[in-house]
Amino acid sequence: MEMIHLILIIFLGGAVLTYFAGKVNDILRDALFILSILVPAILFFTNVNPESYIDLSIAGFNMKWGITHFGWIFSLIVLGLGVIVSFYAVSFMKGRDKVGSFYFNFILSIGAMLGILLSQDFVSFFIFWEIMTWSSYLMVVYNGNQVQKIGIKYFVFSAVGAYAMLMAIVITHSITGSFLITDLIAVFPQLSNQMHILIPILFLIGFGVKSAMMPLHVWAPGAYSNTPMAYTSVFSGALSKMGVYGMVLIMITLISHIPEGHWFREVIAWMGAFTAVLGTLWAVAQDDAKKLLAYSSVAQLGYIITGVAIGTELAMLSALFLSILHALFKGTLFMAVGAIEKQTGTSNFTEVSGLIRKMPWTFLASLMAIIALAGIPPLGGFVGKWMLYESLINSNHYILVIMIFFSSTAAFLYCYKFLFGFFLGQEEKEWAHVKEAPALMVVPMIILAAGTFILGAYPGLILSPIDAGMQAIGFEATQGHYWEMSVILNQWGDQVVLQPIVYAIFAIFLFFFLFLFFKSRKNTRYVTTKDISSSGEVPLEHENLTFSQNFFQPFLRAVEPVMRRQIDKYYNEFGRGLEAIFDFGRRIYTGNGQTYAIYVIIFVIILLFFKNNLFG
Amino acid sequence: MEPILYKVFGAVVTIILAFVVGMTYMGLSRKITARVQNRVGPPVYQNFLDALKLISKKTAIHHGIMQMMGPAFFMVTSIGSLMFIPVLNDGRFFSNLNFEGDLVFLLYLMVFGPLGMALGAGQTGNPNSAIGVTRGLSQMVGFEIPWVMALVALMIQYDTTSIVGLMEAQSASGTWLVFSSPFAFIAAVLAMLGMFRYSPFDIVGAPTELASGPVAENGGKYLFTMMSSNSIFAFVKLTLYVDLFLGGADNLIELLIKTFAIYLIPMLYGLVSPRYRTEQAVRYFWGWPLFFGFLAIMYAVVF
Amino acid sequence: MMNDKNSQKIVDIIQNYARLHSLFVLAYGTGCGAIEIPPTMTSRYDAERFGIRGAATPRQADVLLITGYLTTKTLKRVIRVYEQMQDPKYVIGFGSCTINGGMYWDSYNTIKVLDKYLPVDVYINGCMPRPEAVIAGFVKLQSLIREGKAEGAKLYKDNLEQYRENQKKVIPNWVMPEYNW
Amino acid sequence: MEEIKSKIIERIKANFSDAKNKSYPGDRIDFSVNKETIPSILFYLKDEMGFKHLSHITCVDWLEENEFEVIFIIWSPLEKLKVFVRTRLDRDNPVMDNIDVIWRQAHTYEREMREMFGIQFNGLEAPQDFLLEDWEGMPPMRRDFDTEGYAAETFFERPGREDAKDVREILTERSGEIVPDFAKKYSR
Repeated sequence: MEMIHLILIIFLGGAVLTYFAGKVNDILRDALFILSILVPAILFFTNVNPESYIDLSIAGFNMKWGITHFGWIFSLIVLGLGVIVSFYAVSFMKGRDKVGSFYFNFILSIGAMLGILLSQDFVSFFIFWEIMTWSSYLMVVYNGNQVQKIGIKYFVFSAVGAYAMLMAIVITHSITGSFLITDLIAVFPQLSNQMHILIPILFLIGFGVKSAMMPLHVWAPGAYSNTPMAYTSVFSGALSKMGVYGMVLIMITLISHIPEGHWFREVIAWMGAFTAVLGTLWAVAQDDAKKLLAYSSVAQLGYIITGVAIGTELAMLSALFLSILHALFKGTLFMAVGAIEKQTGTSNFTEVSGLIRKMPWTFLASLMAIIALAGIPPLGGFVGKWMLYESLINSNHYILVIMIFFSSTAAFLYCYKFLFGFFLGQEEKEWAHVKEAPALMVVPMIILAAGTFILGAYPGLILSPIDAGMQAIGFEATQGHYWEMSVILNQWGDQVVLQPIVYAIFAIFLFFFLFLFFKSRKNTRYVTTKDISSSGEVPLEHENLTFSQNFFQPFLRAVEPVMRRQIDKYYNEFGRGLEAIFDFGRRIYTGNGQTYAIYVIIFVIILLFFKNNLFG
Repeated sequence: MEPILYKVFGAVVTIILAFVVGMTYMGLSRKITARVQNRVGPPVYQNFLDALKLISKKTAIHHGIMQMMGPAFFMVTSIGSLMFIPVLNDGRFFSNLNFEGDLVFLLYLMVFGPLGMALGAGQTGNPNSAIGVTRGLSQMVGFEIPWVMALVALMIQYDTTSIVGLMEAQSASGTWLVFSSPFAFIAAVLAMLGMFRYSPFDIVGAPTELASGPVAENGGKYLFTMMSSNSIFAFVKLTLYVDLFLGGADNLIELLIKTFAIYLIPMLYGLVSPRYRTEQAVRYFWGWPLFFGFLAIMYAVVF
Repeated sequence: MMNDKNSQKIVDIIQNYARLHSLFVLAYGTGCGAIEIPPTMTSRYDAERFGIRGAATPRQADVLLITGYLTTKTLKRVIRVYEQMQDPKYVIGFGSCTINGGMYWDSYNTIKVLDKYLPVDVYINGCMPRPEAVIAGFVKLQSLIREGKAEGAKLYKDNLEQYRENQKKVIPNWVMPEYNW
Repeated sequence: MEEIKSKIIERIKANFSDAKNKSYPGDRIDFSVNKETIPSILFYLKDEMGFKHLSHITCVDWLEENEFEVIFIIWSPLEKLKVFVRTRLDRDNPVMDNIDVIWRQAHTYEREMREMFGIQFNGLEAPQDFLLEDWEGMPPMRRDFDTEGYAAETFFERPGREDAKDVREILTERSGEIVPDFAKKYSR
């Protein structure tokens, strides 16, 4: 039996087994759950070689499974994040309802994502895509609240994307007679001009929905915040990257004859930049951590889309690097929110505050993830951001640079809001009982956060597989031109040498931290956050001094003109318009026999009229 | 071993230089403010006395580990960015890490300090601190945009993103960038007004409204660290402006003259200005400075 | 070496020099005296030339300037502010009201003798003292610091129980964190 | 103006039988009523006669008659007239109705009077402390409260001002006014 079959079978069987094991024993179920993700991951990374394919034929369709070098990058995200989150999920789901179905969907969506990466033909690609969509949809409605609003939104958008993709696949088949992706790529340059635009756009709609591109992002905030946090890490970290994966395939391999700077690419890049700016602004306005991270995910995906659309070597490097980094830090942050929600019961900034002394490890992980998200050296996010800016400047996209820079500067606002809202500020009596999350939840967070740190000093570790993957889809080798193990360069040869920077930063930080820590340490004692200079008043235990309402009101007032327009509204208007049309249609059926008689007469008259006119 | 020691020695000398110059400039600004207001004013070395007093003051309390990390983060930014900025032109002295990072890197490093300090302020739990921080971050989003536009204009005009490269371009063409790309200079100077946080952009510390904002709970060693890192940071920013727009400096005297000339701009502007509200400050930067930023980019693209 | 008596003396001299030339003042504006502070600080009298500068919060301040009568209600806040200040710290009582009650000597809610409740280093008398007098008071404080005699904080620490007793006599509902530095 | 004044007095007297009028020159009208009538007469003045504005509520301590007098001063912006409504309370049991439903700002005055004179207002919902903090014993604005004695007992006194004379004594000496006995006792 081929290894790929085995892996997919383990996923499928593991999902079913885990679901039924829950009826027998909880520990058995948890163990099966972890094993059915861990074992395929180990098998995949040890026994599956890139660029070796197997053919199979089912029901007359020729299929081809195997992993490309390019897909291998994304399999790192999917399986790496999946394994780490699965440990977290066991602890997160302890004592909740419907654990079995959660595990089932979790395993299934990981398996489906790997299946998407493995499938080299459109039939299996589409099937796995649908499995992924369905399992994630079930996760979105897992909590059972707001199914109408959020679940349906997600479902409708996914369906629209899927139909667009299906249409593209059918068109492809009618032209090439084959479902293989490579065939389409080979044939594509000879197609007519219409097809050159139509096929990529249809695919883009399909992938753009998953990667939450600008006009198609409306489902994302609700869906991300409504799923259990253990899954949202995967949802935002890995599942949305499937859209990026597809988009790269389209942008690069399908339309590789469209030169850089073509209007098609420009439009996508601008859409990405708008996604980034608006997503960031909306994230700043949120008071709920899940919503904030959801909008932030949208914004981060905007950077990635921009990078993909620009399509130079450096831009691709940065987009893929940011994809991996985004999986790392957004995974950490969603897990941290999950931990806080589990320990306190809420994820609202206006309610929780001052957890730093109660959940120090969660804070540490969040701090590192936030620094990576903000793109501050020496952590990994900086490398991706740097490469994105340099690629934009080098390829003459000056306004895009400003937009992206604005978005990532404004990102500091919500970064600070996240840290301040949960961990800093007044320690209230209400949260005095809160304890640190269990080790099984904390350790995965720390591991992922440490990943961002290592990649900040040695981006070459992950850039070399990315380089291999990019060479597989037709790019030049980039090592030495754009990156070394711990150096990043731009097209003009300007460099950032990360290693001494990291050392220097740490030396300075340690020096001053120790100076502040040890100077008159014996005479320094800790005082509570109630012991502050508040005009001589002594705040009482129950008096809440936390500042969390309207946190960035002055800023939001300044950007108000942009915020006033919501894309949501347009969709709602559209939906309402459709409803009105349907409503009108319904009115035709009055239920009165006389009216129907009139309809028949009118119809006959019209027929006669036509007959006379056309054939008379 | 020896090159590393040599480097560390050079770095320490740079830091001391930056500290002394920054502190003296702060003292000078107090003196000049006083003279403008028809006062005698404190002596020029007043800030050194303040620093000495602050460090000799006992610090009996802390609100948690982040309160210590906040000033340390700020110091990382100040000294870190100092390491990447060429102090003198030929790079024989004080060439600490000048060739290891470029402008985009520096931009990011420079925003780290406010964020770190904001975290430290958040740990103290004083609501005034948090309000000050939100104002400061909002203002930062404001002035970063024209500042980045000016830098992007320079980068595309000279096809380099490194500071050293821009300085070489100036010495090669024999003219300063302030003349060859004037709009970028205007945008950058307008952004600098916000960066230095003098009036009318002193909305962060606003002592009368916010009880000095983020530093409200910090006295003694914390305040000392913030004050010294603030003055080092002032030197960093001034030197960066001189390097980018005024052709750098060949010797220390020239550096002092040029940096002081730049320093006078935000200071004198601040002397005659009241304070803005936050959204007014943000919108100020998205008005004329943004316009000049666009002009600069267009100018750079055309020429 | 560091604990050597002579070197400690030199350190003290240097530290005192810095302290006396850099006084961060927290002006607790009670009563009518608050209006005397702006002229003291601004152009005409210019206290900044002595290194005197306003501080916004007690954590940063060296000098607590009490500018007038203190009601029992305000006294509670002033004590709190004083205890939040970090060593070394000084108190200046300002105006007759802080010395002997002034015109409020028979009021039911103002205290009359401040130094029973807080260790006052320098009193400035007058009703109200003019800015010249205020500056004279600061110069007196500076000379006390130079001589090492401004030890109000030490006095407070040593006689804390007695001070507490006096304070609790006029402030019945005593809710305050411990003072232990 | 005199016609309007007399019209108002007539209307009030017709509606409230216990209202006693005392005439003053100028724009001032003065009624004394029983304390039970206070809410209704104020309501009537506000809603029917246009006295929209509550200027002040104050209290006088008539120690000799063992009564408090509470005075409401209200103002009509239309007629440019002000009405004083007085009522007397028993000093031993000073209780009256709360009127902050008629004018919200009455709340503040009532809290102050409660604290300074000890007058209880039925249904006044407010924290006990207003200007004083943790005050126990006799309310300080009552005339039988011995301020000087309290101050001497509670606060420290710095020696050196024993020979200082009371300003009021000097003033009475200068003006040659004869001070009544009760004033000597209480007015310090």
